[in-house]
Amino acid sequence: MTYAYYPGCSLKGTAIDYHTSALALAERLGIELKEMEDWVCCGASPIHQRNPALASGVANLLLSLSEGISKDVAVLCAACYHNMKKAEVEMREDGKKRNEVEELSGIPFNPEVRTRHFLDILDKDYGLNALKEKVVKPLSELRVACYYGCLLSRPPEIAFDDPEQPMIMERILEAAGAETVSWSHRLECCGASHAVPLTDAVLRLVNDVLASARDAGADIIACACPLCQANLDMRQEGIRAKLGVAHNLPAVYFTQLLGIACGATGKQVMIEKGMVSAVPLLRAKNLL
Amino acid sequence: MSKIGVFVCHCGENISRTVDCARVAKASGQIRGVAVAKDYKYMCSDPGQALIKNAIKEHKLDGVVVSACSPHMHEKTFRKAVTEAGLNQFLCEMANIREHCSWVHEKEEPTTRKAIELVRLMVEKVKRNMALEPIRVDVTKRALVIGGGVAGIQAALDIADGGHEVILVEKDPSVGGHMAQLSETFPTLDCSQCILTPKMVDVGSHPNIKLYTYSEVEKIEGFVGNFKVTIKKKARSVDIDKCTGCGECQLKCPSKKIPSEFDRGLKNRTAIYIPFPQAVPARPVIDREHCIYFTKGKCKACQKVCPTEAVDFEQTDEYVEEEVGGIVVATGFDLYTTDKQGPYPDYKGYGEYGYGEDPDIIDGLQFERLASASGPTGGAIQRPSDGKEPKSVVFLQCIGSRHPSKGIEFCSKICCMYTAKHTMLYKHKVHHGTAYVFYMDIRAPGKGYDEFVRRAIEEDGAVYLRGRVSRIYRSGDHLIVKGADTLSGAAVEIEADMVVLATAVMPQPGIEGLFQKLGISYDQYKFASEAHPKLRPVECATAGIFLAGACQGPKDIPESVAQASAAASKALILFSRDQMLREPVVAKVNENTCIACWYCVEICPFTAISKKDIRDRQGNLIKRVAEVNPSLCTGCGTCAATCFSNSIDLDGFTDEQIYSEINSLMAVGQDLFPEPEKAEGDSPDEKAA
Amino acid sequence: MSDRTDKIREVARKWLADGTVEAVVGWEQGTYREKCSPVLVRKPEDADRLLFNDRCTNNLMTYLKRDPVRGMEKVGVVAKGCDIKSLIGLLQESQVEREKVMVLAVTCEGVKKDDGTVPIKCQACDVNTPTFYDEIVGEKVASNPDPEARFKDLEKLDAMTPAERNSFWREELDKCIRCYACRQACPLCICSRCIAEKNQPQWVETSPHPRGNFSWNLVRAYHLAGRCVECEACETACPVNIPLMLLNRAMARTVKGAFDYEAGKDPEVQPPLRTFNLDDDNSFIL
Amino acid sequence: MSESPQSETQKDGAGLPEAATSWEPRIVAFICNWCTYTGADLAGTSRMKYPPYVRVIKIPCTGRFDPLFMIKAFERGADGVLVSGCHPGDCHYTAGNYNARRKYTVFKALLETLGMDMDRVWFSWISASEGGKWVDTIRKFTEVIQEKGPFREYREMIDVG
Amino acid sequence: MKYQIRLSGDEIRLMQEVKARSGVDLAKCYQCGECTAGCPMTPEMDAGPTKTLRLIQLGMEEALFDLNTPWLCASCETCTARCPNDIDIALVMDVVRQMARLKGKKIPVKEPRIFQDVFLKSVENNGRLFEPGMIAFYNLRSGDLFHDVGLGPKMLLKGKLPLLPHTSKNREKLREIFRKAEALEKEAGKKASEEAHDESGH
Repeated sequence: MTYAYYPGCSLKGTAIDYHTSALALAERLGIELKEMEDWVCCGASPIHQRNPALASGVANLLLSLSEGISKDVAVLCAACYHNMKKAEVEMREDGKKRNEVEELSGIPFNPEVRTRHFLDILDKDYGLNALKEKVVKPLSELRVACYYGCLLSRPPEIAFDDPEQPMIMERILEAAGAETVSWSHRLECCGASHAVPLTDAVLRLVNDVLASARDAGADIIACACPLCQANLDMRQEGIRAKLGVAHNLPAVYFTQLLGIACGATGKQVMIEKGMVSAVPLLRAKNLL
Repeated sequence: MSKIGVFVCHCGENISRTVDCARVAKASGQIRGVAVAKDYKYMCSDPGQALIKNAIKEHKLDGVVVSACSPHMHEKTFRKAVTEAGLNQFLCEMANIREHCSWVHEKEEPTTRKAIELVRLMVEKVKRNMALEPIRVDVTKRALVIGGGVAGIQAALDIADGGHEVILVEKDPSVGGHMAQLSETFPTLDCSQCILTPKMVDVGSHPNIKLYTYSEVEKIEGFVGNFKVTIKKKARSVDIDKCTGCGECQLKCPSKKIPSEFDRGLKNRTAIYIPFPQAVPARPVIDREHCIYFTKGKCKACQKVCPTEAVDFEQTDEYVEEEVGGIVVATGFDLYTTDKQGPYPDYKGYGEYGYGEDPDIIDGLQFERLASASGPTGGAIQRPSDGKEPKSVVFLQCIGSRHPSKGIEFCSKICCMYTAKHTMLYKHKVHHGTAYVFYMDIRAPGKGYDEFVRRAIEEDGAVYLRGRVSRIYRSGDHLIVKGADTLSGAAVEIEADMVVLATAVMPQPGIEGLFQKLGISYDQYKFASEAHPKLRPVECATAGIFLAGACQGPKDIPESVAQASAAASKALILFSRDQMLREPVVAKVNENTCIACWYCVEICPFTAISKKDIRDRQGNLIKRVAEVNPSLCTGCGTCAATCFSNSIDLDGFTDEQIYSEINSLMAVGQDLFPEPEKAEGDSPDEKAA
Repeated sequence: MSDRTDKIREVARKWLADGTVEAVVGWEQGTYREKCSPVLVRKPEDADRLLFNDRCTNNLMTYLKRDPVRGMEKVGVVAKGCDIKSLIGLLQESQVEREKVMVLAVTCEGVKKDDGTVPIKCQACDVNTPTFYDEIVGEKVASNPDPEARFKDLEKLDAMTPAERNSFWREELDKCIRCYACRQACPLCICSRCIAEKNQPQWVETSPHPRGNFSWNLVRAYHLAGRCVECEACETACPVNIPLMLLNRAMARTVKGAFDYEAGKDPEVQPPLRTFNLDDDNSFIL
Repeated sequence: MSESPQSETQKDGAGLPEAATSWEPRIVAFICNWCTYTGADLAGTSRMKYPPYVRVIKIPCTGRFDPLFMIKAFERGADGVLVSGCHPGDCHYTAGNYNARRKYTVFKALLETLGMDMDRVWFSWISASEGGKWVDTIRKFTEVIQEKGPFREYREMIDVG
Repeated sequence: MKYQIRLSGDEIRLMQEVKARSGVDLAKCYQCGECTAGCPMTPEMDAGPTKTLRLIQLGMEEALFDLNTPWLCASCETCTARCPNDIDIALVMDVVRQMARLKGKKIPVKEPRIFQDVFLKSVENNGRLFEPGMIAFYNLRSGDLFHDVGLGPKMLLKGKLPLLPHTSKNREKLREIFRKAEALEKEAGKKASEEAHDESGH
């Protein structure tokens, strides 16, 4: 199983732990994530906020880089996934759009190419039964709130599970022995695209998400997007300072939890990188 | 001494779970006048009914109380059963010990006691029940349809096709009503006249339909099945049997400047005129108010030119009588006007829009005429003031409607749809024009209706603005419309070439006079009232009178037609039997004590009570008394409760019956409640099954 | 006063002489102290028996529905404003035909009761100068600007607790001997057979015990609600002095408050229990 | 056939409710056939529960309700009387309930003037769909009557009589 | 007064321009409000998406470009996902921002615009985003020199911020796409206004 791997900028920086843990997990599962060469930034939200056509052009460039590796591009970042998948779907379904984008980017579109989120790969390609067999340290008694955020399933055309009630992350983490909680804010936006310019609004949104997870009885939040994780993790201190609410709720990547379940050490999944440390919790549950 | 049978049902366990049915039967057996009391598992089953029938014969019972479920459930079943055993059905009553007792109380002593008391109450009532016979009323199998619009036409055709004679009365010179004035119809945009005129022709030629146009209902007497109607045929001044409808008279008539009613004043007509080319009958009528001969005594141009000598200046109003069994009221609607002094004096006009005096501010029906291929402009959209094609037209919804300060609270229901249609018709004819619509809500609940409105907006580009218009005034060549769009929060000003007002749908002015003659009720706006808003929406409270179309409230064409067919089927149901049977729960007057104060006459909601003279053999008036018409009485009993000399009573619920029920409840002695243990083994013969 | 007497005689004489009426019902000098008695004058020369003074207390309208007046083609009746109220009541209920009655109205400053006191109806009279008549005699007399003053003595009832009111009435009604004088005197008790005498069913128990007395007086007041014109004839007639007008006035006050209706005012208006309004008070119904 | 209710009473001896020691509330409900009776049926089919002390007398319409029925009920020992029919605008006979409402207004004022305990006289509109309202009304009314005890004031009159 | 308008038939042009740029037909919007209901940024917005669309429908350009709403849009696309008429509202917000920029409108909230610019500048310069440099540049541009300054060292300590920018060999290709897109959007603006002109029949 080999995939063309597009990490994106965050995974080489603020989300290095996502990148590392995903590779550690993939290795244990026997999935090869082969990084595409000379990839560029997808432009995240700012790129389509400036010019929607530009976003599609850049996405087409990125899709073309998978050539020679695999027609399936594995993506971990939700923003990258969103930009690439949206462009891909549009081009496949709308000939006029495809022509425009090809013209703009100067690159032909290969309709065979599929943008795949790693969650989807685990669920559909690898399979939960196979995953279960690899679990050596079940995440027992760990109550996990699975957080999807907004970009993984919007617009609905790009979703790989029910766009309003996805359960894919729950299924996967439950296969690894975790207990997942049912909570209200699984799909609410954390405001990541405004994390820098509009911090106050973002504090409000993050606080709502954290409060919902906490009220549902979660020990920890699992994320599938570097922007979400960064926001949920780093903004807790700001929330304590500005809103007077102390959540102290670790937010980690689902790949980190799965990696641990499959026998990786804390170090191998960079579990220590979180601002709100998950280490004491995982130790208490005998997972570290 | 009465011989009553009491039959206590267990209803499986539905009753016996909380009520000691055997004890109820035993206690019932001890009530004076009860000849037999039995209990049984399922009284409504065949063996249960057989048990009752046998008991009636064996004990020669003169009354039966079935103590079981609600009478609303099985009263008919048991009344049928006792009839089969030779007992009058109205000597059977039900004591409701299931819905009102076993199901709502716990298993405890007072529950069984209550059941016993409920039986006792009914026993006392049944003792005073009378053998009654259903009331039979002969039915005249002919119908009167009032109003020749689409609703009246449909009702008349359906009844006539059902094989019964129909008298169709139309006040105007032709049938057709407002639908004949419309250009296209929503939501299909088919041509209104194209779909209506075949029906008009059918009405004119149907062997079962007797058509009175230019006629009005003068008087109505009688009651369901037996109405006598007097119809006034207004003098037409044309003998329609001689007239061939050639139209020569119209061409020669020198009085040519009379605003045409059909074209809503957008075109003129002559004094002798056929209202529109497709009129049925296609015969002219002389408008005597404007005819030069009738006003000045000289002219007769039409008479001179008439090849068949059909013009008859000497004609007078004629009165004919018709007997009918049922009546369909289909008098339709008219539009509210924004005039200062309109035909609806109770409602205020719109000074803020200039009281309807600007020629370029028109109403919806006028726009229909403008858009109609048969209209004054041949279907070209031209504004009335100078005939220019308007580049921007502003449509205003809810004019009069939903405007309590003008006196009207209701929604006129059809304006949202026809306004959307108007914008489409306009845009289809004036491609570069803009149609603006001021609306408060868009109400389009109908098959294909909302899609239609969305089409007007999305495909034909009508600009919908959510808000009302505060003022319209003229500024040179334009009308300035000052409104608002609450969605954007903006005050909106539009320079319009023409304004179309969707004015409220109102009953015909003065229609309450007819409703009073018919004895049917109407609401504050003079829309006719139905008997029940949900379950009897087609019938009037007065038996034998049915409603069709917009006389009852705003309705669109499909609704009017549907209701017309419903009204027709109601009439046909009435005509399906030679006689009608009615529950004999009716009021009766004690003539000895009636003092003719007429409280009952005034208070009866069904005008079922009239004043009767009692005379001796020589014809001298001895006294006057109230008299109930059992065909009209519905048995509400309001008269009985109102009469202070207690000279009127209600069969089935007489004062005496109700009093004995009250007495039975209170006159309870210990002996009526034998203790449960005593009940065993001690049962008197046959008292418990 | 004598002026009005003269004029009454003059009009009556004229009506009788020219055949306008068959007879005139009026008052004449009584035989007992100053009291006046009803009289039926049939001949013009007897018109001089008629008079009017402050002892013309009787309400002559009751005679309109009795023999022999009832059978007459047309009859004149001398009437004070308050008497005309009962005529209006009778007209509303079709007991009298307007065209058969000639009303000879007389203005009135108020009359006196047998004991010389002035009745409440006169103290708060609003029809000293009648407005409904065929002919009127006497100068215009001003009315009490506050006709509601007649409700003043209800205040003592209002002030009581329900229990106190109940025992007050129990005590008063216990006195009732069921002589039905109240009914006989009432111009608007028009039933030919009173409900109190109907026994199938027995609406009211006949013997004078508290339960029957309570029911009878309640029925009487209820049947007069919205109809009673407060002529006070019942109370005057009561041999055991039950304050019947307290009940009647309480009902009149209720009807005025709830339906804005006053009995005896306008023959064209429907009596309150013969009609309804969609927006009648609904607040007391759950 | 026709036996007057009076003779019935005499036959049953005293004809009065049981002695106060075993007192149970006696509530008489005059209810119209179309709305409240059907509403009470609905309470039954929905298996709602309420105390068993109410006795229903069915009338076709509240328009049929002569207030004197209420007096008769009190004369015969009722502790409370309820009159219930269709809501305004819903009358099967279009106007019976409006006419009834006028009678209530007048009769209620009369009872108040006579110092009757008005907690024992209830009026309500209960539609065919208001099974719950019927149950609530009967529960509350029973509670009130249970708290008040027997209608002593009226019974005293009866006893004296 | 921005909220007092005179309608003369020209108002449709704004809606047509949006359609030309986005393919979105705003005539379909019936103002139900579901976009505003689901928008996470509504509390910070002056108008909210529903009213923003309304201003476009009525051609209220001046009022539209004064709104902070398009600039506060977080691009979560909840509005698009739930719109009963399948209107891509998030795309309309993007297009409004684009139009404001092209028309040289004054932006009512500067921070998101600055962020957008420095982010894309960083991408354009390096081919990939260099987060520390971008943040520093953002702080400089926005004048909020110490924005999130506390987070930086902590992240550095955690090894979450790289010290040097990554670059990519495809940087040139990327820049080419940027340049081309910019040229195209200007051209599209001209075309849109011409089309609108034609359709409204003037």
